[in-house]
Amino acid sequence: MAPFWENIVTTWSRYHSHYLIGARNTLIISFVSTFIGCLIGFAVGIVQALPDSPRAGKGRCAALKILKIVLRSYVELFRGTPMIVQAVFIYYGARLVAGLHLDMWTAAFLIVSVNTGAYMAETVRGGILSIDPGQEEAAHALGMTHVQTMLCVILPQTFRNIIPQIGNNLIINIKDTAVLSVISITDLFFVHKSVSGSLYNYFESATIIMVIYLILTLSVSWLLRLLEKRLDGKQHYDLATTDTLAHTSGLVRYARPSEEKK
Amino acid sequence: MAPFWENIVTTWSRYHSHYLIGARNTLIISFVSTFIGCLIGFAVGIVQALPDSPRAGKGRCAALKILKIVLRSYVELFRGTPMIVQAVFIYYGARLVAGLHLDMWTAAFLIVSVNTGAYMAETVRGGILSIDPGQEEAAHALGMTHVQTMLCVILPQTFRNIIPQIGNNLIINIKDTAVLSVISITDLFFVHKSVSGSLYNYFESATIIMVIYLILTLSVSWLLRLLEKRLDGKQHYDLATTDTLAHTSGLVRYARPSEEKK
Amino acid sequence: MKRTDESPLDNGVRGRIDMERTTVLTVDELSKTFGNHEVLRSVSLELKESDVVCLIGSSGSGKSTLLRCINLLEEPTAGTICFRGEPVSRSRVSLAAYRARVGMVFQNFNLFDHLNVLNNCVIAMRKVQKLDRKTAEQRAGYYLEKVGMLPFIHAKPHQLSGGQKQRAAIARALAMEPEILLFDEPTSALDPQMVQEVLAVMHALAKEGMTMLIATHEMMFAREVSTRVVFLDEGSILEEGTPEQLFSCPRHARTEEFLRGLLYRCPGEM
Amino acid sequence: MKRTDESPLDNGVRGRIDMERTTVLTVDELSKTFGNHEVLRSVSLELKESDVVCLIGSSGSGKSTLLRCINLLEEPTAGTICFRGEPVSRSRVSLAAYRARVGMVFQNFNLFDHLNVLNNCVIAMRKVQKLDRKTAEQRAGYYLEKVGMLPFIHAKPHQLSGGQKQRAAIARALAMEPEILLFDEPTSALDPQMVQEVLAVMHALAKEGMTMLIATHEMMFAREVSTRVVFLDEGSILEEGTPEQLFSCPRHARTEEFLRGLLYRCPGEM
Amino acid sequence: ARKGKKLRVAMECGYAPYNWTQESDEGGALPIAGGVGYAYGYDVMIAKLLAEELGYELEIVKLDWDSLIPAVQSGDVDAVIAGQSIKPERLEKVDFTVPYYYASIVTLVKSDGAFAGAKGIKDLAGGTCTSQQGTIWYDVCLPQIENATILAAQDSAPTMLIALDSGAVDFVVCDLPTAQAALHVYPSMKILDFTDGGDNFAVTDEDINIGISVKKGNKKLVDAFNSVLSEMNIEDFDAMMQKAIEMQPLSSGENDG
Ligand SMILES: Nc1ncnc2c1ncn2[C@@H]1O[C@H](COP(=O)(O)OP(=O)(O)OP(=O)(O)O)[C@@H](O)[C@H]1O
Ligand SMILES: Nc1ncnc2c1ncn2[C@@H]1O[C@H](COP(=O)(O)OP(=O)(O)OP(=O)(O)O)[C@@H](O)[C@H]1O
Ligand SMILES: [Mg+2]
Ligand SMILES: [Mg+2]
Repeated sequence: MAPFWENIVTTWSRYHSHYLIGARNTLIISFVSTFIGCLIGFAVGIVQALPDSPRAGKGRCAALKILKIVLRSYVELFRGTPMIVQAVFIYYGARLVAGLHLDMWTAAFLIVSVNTGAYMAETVRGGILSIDPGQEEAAHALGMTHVQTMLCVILPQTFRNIIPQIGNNLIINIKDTAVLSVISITDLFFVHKSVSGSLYNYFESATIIMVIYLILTLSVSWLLRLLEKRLDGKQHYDLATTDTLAHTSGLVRYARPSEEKK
Repeated sequence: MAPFWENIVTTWSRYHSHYLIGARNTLIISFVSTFIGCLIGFAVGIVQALPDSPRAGKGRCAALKILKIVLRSYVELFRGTPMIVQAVFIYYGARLVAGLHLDMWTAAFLIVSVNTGAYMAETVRGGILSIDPGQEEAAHALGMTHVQTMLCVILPQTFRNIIPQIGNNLIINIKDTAVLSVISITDLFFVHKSVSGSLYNYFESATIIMVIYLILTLSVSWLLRLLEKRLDGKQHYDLATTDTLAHTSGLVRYARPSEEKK
Repeated sequence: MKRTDESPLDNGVRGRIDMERTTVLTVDELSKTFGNHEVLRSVSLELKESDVVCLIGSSGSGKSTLLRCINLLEEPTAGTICFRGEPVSRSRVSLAAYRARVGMVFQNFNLFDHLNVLNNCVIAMRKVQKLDRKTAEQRAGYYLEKVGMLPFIHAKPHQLSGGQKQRAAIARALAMEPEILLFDEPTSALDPQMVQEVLAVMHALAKEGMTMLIATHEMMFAREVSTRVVFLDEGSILEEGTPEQLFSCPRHARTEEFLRGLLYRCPGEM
Repeated sequence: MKRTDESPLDNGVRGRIDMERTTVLTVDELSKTFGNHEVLRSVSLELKESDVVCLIGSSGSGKSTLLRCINLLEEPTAGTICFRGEPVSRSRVSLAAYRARVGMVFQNFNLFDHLNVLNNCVIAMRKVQKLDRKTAEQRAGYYLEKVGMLPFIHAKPHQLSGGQKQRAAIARALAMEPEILLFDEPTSALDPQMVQEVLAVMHALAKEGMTMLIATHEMMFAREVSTRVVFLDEGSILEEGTPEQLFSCPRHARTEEFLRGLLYRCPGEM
Repeated sequence: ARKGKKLRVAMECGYAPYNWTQESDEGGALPIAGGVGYAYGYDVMIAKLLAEELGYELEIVKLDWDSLIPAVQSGDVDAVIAGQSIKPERLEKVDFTVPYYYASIVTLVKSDGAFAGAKGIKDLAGGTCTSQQGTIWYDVCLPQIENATILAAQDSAPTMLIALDSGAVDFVVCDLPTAQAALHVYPSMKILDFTDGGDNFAVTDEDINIGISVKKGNKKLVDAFNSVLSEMNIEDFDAMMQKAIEMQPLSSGENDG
């Protein structure tokens, strides 16, 4: 096994800059796309959660229905087909059929975001389902619109619950950017393929990228755990003292309008 | 574009049995592995949710801690590295180093299950987090052990909430079985690769597999939506009539033990 | 006895505006069915400005459902609801506007789990009434102080006791300064002392002309606070009248049976 | 007045076993701190067989926390809890066994959301007490009938009214036939008639020798049901005694202030 | 004594005309072990020849390109016949036979493209190009073009051709058989062969020769293979390749259509 470790060292010393560039590309694409994908997922989630009640006017109701069908198709289409094929169709297909020249980076961000968005939409749907309906009722009773309810009440709670899932998606993306090699993006896995394809040192090169992948994904896991902890906040509250009260609530300064009138 | 559709028809008529067998393999592996993966995920989730309180004895506490670390490493290792590399290491690496000859199908189920399990473990963790802690307290107050609480109270509720996520995982698996081509498993995507490599008709073959993938994933989505509906149960309850009461609760036959004694 | 001194029945406001009071809320022939379970049967109700109406009735008689229907949190099966003479529109925008003018305290509080007490009160003021943070916090502080919740403004709901949650929920509804308040058992988790304080708040609100509809099990609270009591039985209004009338000499046998359960009737009858 | 006829103070049981009653639960110097907020301060309490002790105290005084500590749902910061003379072991197995012998009704009910009323009652009997389905259902039916919940056995918690949830929660705890029952405001969502019925159930249980610890805001309920009343103030026991003693002539100024809030004191004082 | 012994040979079965998958055993194709369909092509012809001469029972294993090397290294297959070129670095990991084909390198352009008239690699300067991953074409040839924008390599021949067809690149570099296969599908493409012009890609013979790889140290098998291959010459190989090109499914597909 000694030559195995030796080979790893030689491979690394010859190609480390390639691996590092690949890792950088992987990281950039997966982070940015996961972020955009989350936004898409939340947006789609909000619309999907809109009740198609007969309360809204006929026209609005029909429009909403169509929008929902469109979004549902988007989710099913992008979730349902392999990203690598989508990449070929979007990048080369658009060029062939419509003469549309997408920049390969634009295409990369687009494809991964749109895919993540499709998965996130389902994740968000599940997350919304698991929030106590009483929360939504309370928000409605206070006069919030559906969008306000979602943005201020439901999604913040959903967000905290689906962080483990966002972690999953980010990690999936870190690995799935590999398929972007079809549109000429050099990601970490692609570097491994090139190196092992020319040197025939599959196991050595694979060990190197596994370590890099693990470093990336462990950092991501760790960061998200931190975020979870922060969102959970302090376990105990501080009793408000008169000082903070005077500052924040300013109870001295407020009087009911009706009292003022008197 | 006419030749495009014509080519699709010729490709299909020549290779349809290949596509169908590929789809069958894809379906079998992804269904079985998602099922096993869910079991793994739930099992890991239960253990991870065990409180490492100082209540248990010192020894048990340490054992639990070690088990948790092992499971956490499992999750991070398998989530964190590309499945294709895992496949090569497990199938060829085992052979190379330990002389272990895994059957390729066994290896396939093993690899996909273990990967799904790692993702599901995180999903389940998120799902458990989103269940009202009052549910767990109530179960504990009734004298249920942690495992009983999990199996009878928490996981059934978690399960319903993470169905969208299980759907995501199943769909991911339907597509990710593609990497098993490195261990000679002929899945749908591998058929596409062979056909497009033999006929140089990438777009036509890709269109065919996209349609097949969509049929598979739409069916899966639809089945899971059905399951969600069934689990949600009837929206309204029936008032129990005296008939059903006499049958189910048998109130006539029960008397407090203490009363009986008298 | 305190009651006779402070009951809104006898306070100045009511006498002053008496007949010219405008109608705030009209519930007309409201019905609600869950599956084949008729929960509300043709309930009609009118609330005029500064009315304080208590809904009483046994568990499951439909009190909460009635309040929730008024707020359109449940879609009524039949019947109409008019607010200030206009039927409550079903289009989404004006529905939100209507709800902003109707305050509600839920039986199970429904505080926002992710926000602390202060932000629970502030959020709707900022998003719905578009107040700036400072004004909103001042107003929230004012009402939180009234229910004795100022020390707990930084606590999250899960860190509060039952009574504290209830008071926070009351403050949240009050802080919106709505035109009518729907209370679903607003004192169920409160100790007698706290009940007195909430009662004082409500009296003050009533004096200022606030209209209130209160579902409650505390008959003595109902007696203290209300100008009218409505007895709901199996989804229909069986009897209504002034508290004196209803508690002292109920007209229906069912009402009497219900009130017989009451541990402590009015002193005169003991 | 009903009270004098039925109060457990005067019923046969208590007189019969009087002095030889065994101690069921001892709480010794229990303290609980959340962060820097001292919620319980050296609370000591002893419950003998067939004792019915009511915990009263203002909102946030620590009643729920005390009950939850007894059940070890909250880890006490200091102090010990002994059940039938033995300190409650902290190993997980015997903890579950201990909890199975101690029933608890939560302030916010905590019914299992995914199970209907019947299964809510049945599940612990089957899993913890290993009863077969039939026996368990019969027993559940018996207690559900006592609280008038038989018609609702197929309903899921979210379909129930507040009072119905509370009654289901009571039935669930009773059905386990524990040796001691901890009730956290068991009548907060109930109408007077239903309170009477629950009172009757508790009287019956007390007659059979059940030990109960009840946190409540309904002073009259406390008065009716309890053999002893404990007044909790800011986390410490300020005063305890028989209901007569405590309600009629409280020793501390704070107790008196608390009770002054009470709308209706015992008739004699009105 | 070797009679009946199995020879497991791995290839992609998706790289016409070297190897491809077809629906029947027409023309002498062999069933794919544990998979679907039949494999044929130049590589299969060579494998059949070797097995026949050496008395093996031949089994064709279909594998993804990425796992061909791990498979032969771990002993899961005995040999890989998949158009691999023989490079010194590779010889450290596996053993190669003598060449079984001499692949001349050509440039593929679109006939209406800006580089259609190129006469040598100088004329390709400044173009955008790519080729297949892990090949001499990508690693050695493309860098010789001045100012070329070399996009990341493609992982298969079909996507490489799509890149050219869609206009994402101006030209690709590959070997003659692949280019000839491509012309069947993309009639708008054109092969540029600089072999005679003198301004060709500078490659060693070693570079362009493709061989059969076996597990490192399996001297016996290499020798056996070499004993057969050394009896053949370039003409034999070319004749076989010609036959493969004629038989490849895309040719017959055209005939069908
Ligand atoms: N979503 C629902 N589906 C089916 N039945 C429901 C639903 N919500 C309420 N009910 C039923 O409607 C009836 C009235 O419920 P409601 O909550 O209005 O009672 P309530 O008068 O508020 O009682 P309580 O005093 O106990 O709170 C109950 O029998 C309840 O089971
Ligand atoms: N998890 C927690 N973290 C911090 N503080 C808490 C937590 N749980 C309870 N408290 C605080 O402990 C105090 C006592 O709460 P507890 O629920 O015991 O009161 P209680 O006597 O039951 O009141 P109520 O009658 O309103 O139910 C309250 O001030 C509450 O804010
Ligand atoms: Mg109610
Ligand atoms: Mg409490």
